[in-house]
Amino acid sequence: MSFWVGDWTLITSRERLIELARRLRDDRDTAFDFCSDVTAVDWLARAERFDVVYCLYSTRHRHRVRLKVRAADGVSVPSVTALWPAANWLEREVFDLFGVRFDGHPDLRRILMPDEWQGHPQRKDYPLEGPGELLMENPLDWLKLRNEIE
Amino acid sequence: MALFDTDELVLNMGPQHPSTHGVLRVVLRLDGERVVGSDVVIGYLHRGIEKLCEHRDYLQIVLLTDRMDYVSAATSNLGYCETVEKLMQIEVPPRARYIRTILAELQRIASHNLWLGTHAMDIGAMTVFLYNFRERELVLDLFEDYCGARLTYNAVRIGGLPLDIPAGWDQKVRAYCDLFESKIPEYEELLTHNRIWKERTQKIGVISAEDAIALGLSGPLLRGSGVPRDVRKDEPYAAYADFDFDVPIGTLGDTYDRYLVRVEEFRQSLRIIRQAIDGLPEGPILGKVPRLIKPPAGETYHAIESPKGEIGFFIASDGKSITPYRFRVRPPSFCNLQALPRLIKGHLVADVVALIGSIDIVVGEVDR
Amino acid sequence: MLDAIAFYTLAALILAFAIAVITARNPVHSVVFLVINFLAVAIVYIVLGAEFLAMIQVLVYAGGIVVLYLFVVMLVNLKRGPEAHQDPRRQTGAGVGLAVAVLAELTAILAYTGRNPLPAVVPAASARGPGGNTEQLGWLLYTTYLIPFEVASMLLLVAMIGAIVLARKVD
Amino acid sequence: MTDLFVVPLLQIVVVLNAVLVAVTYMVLLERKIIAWVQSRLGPMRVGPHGILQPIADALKLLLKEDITPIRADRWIFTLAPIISLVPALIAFAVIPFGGEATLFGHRVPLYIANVNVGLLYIVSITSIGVYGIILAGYSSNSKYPLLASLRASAQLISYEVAVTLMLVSVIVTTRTLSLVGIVEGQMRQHIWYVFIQPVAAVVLFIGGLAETNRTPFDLAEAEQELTGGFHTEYSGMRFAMFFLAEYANMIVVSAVMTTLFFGGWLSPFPNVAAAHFLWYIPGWIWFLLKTFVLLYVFIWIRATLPRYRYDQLMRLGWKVLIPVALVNLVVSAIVRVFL
Repeated sequence: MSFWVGDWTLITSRERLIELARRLRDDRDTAFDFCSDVTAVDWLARAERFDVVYCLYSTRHRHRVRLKVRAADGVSVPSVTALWPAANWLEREVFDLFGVRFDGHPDLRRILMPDEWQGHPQRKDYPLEGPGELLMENPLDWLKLRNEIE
Repeated sequence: MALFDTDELVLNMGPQHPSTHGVLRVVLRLDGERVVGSDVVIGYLHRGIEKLCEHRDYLQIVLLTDRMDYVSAATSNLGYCETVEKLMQIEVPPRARYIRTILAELQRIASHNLWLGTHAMDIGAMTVFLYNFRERELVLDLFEDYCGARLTYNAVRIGGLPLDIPAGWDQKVRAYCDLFESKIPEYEELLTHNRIWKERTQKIGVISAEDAIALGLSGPLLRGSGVPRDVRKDEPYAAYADFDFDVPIGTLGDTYDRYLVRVEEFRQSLRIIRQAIDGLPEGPILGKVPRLIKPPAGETYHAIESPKGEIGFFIASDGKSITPYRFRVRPPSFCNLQALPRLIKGHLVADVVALIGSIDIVVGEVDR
Repeated sequence: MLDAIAFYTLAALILAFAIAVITARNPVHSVVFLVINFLAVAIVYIVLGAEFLAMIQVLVYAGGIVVLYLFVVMLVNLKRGPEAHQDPRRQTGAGVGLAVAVLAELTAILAYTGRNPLPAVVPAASARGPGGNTEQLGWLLYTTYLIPFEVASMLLLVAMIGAIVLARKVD
Repeated sequence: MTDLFVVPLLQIVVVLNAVLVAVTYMVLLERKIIAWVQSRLGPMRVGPHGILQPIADALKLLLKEDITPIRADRWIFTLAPIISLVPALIAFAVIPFGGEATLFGHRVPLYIANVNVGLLYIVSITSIGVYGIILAGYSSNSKYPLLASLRASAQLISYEVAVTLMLVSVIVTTRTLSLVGIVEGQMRQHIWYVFIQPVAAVVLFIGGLAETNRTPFDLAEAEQELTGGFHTEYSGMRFAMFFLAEYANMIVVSAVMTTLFFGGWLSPFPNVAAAHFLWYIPGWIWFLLKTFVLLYVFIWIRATLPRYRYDQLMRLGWKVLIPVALVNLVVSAIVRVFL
């Protein structure tokens, strides 16, 4: 729980996420019925690498909160699509760009990148410029190749 | 009677289709003319803006925010700059806030103009398209006088505005408002009470208030279903707190209500612009901003009301580097588009065209 | 003299197109030949001076019924023939049988009319009254031949209702 | 001998050329009027004020490559545009442009043929036009044109029923099928039939709009839905034929409307003494003027109205127009019998 620069932020664990989210949504005086955004931040240095961030808003009380859950690489986070259908595509995008799996998500597949794309571009360790003209099948092989050369 | 079971026809309203407002592909499963199911395929215009911004410093990013929703660039600029100001607790002088509000509202009119033109053209009314673009030209001229660009303005800086309004610009804006006020009835005369227009839009793509909120819709789409949610009223930013304007609300949540909401927003924007012009305070146009922008460690999310809906910016900075650690945009078109499969289920192919227009998406913003 | 030449050429044309309708492989081609066939028949009516009949023939047959044939041909893609009638032996047998029956009936009629010629049943066909034969036809249809006219219309009505009931999609 | 062969031949040549030129200039006219409605200029580049634009269009379409899709049904593919253009042109044979006129001493009637089933002739000829669309859709051998051609022909047939019923109720008042007779009837009774049969005029106009696939009903080539409708695969001269057929049909419908309801070549106020100077203008100018006004309304509608959806269009055709036509028929029959 922290308050900074005008926003409330709650940090919870993966297990209690669904239960806390349900209470936030259904409780009368919080009533966060509008899930405006689901995104993730890749803190490469940390062990639990990804911060999955849920920005919630209440249309009745007109206040906002940000819910954060920490997840390591390869660990899956429970999906909140059941509570807010809005999160469906947003979670698909986080999976597509970060690789964070959401179990319980109705249709978890890539949304922006082509389906057969390897790697997750938004990660910090993903190269900014690709191999350019010699387009390798998998950008990650190209990355290994480049590291070996240096 | 299974004798005549027509197998489902899969129709690809492909990336190149005159009425998908950009490279959007909708895979329709049809039973005869009726849409049984659909799947929206996006990503054709994905340029990885969020990844790019992580390697740009805070001033260069203003340019990139233009390119997302290229139809309402000023609003994205404003949203981004306000988020950074919130992160660094910078105070923006009142004159800058007023001018910013005028720019945002002019941008809203231009975006709605483009929407109404293409939406009417999809349903067959060609003349409305040309009337709208004639008015949109006037707004683009105003922007050209102010910041030299017609589409991607780059007209807002962190902490205020790069340049003050040229002499006589406010008279031009006032003249434009009076002229445009007389043009709106021209659109309504052609469409609002037109029986064919009503028949093509009423009770098409109905979405209830609860579903709209649950699906995360925002902007005219949400207000069309009767939810009085407008970021300008709920979380007033720039100078909206000083102006009184009302938020148009629909009742049924069908395409016709969304049309009425947006046309009414034309008038409300004019009201705001007039009040802003009249009450334009004197004073500096740029707050005290450190030469090198390096926000403290931490993250924030700030949303403003773009013509398409609530556009939100989430910026996380690690306090050390001059580039944001994580830059995230909550695009209204992306979330509104999510409702498309639910809206078009059970309608005819011709309605799909009207509905895509009614959601008012810009694919640049959907794919980022 | 002119009429005779016109009549024989048209008759030849009609026969040619009729055969073409049967022999055409592609169903749409045979439908197009059918249309031309009906147009040729219409021209024969004009040669005989019954222009109202000609126009009705074009309107009802060529403009209405054959269009529905085309609908059927296009909706049900007949690229592959119906399997049931594939074996040639059974086909030709039935064909020959039918042909013989029709031939017998025709010769019978010819023989009968040879002995006592039929009265000129419909004088209107050649009469050039003020309103042309439309008026004559109209009078005849609604006076002497009223009952068959009403029966025919009832029959059509029943057929239409039957079609609608059949085609109604049970949803 | 000359009366039997030369004069009709001359008439046919004149009328056909006049129609073809009129059709090409109709295209320019439409673009100019729609441009004016939409506060823009329309074609200005070719010749002063775009006068030569139709010639440029014609040349362009002539020179353009004429592509036939590989597995298309070659014969039908070339036949379809002809089937849709020819009926539109033949229909002019019956339309009376003017009364009698004496040219170089010969008695030249200003109409090609005074067939006493004129009206029926026009209806049956336009019903042949439907084939052009169906065969075009079929022979292009691809999914979209096939669907579009089926929809277009279903639309044409259902509106043909409405138009034919309405014509029957008009014949009840005119008592003759021959168009020349109708105009003479209006001259004798000193009244235009539009005042006797206003409902018929409106329904016929709507039916005419639908028959020629014009705007509220132009579903066949609705750009937004099925890409391009039945003439997607056509290009060059064949596409031009479809285009000409549409405009020729438009002229036929407005000409028929003028003859039936607005007194063909009669000057507008026959019995008003003050308007006697109007008598000196020859008949056929009045006819062209009235047809032009109707064509203007066609174009005006195209510029303003949005487009119906397919099922609404069919519902309007079957559930509104046909009942109205039937009621009008019964009413005019009763009026005819008792008056």
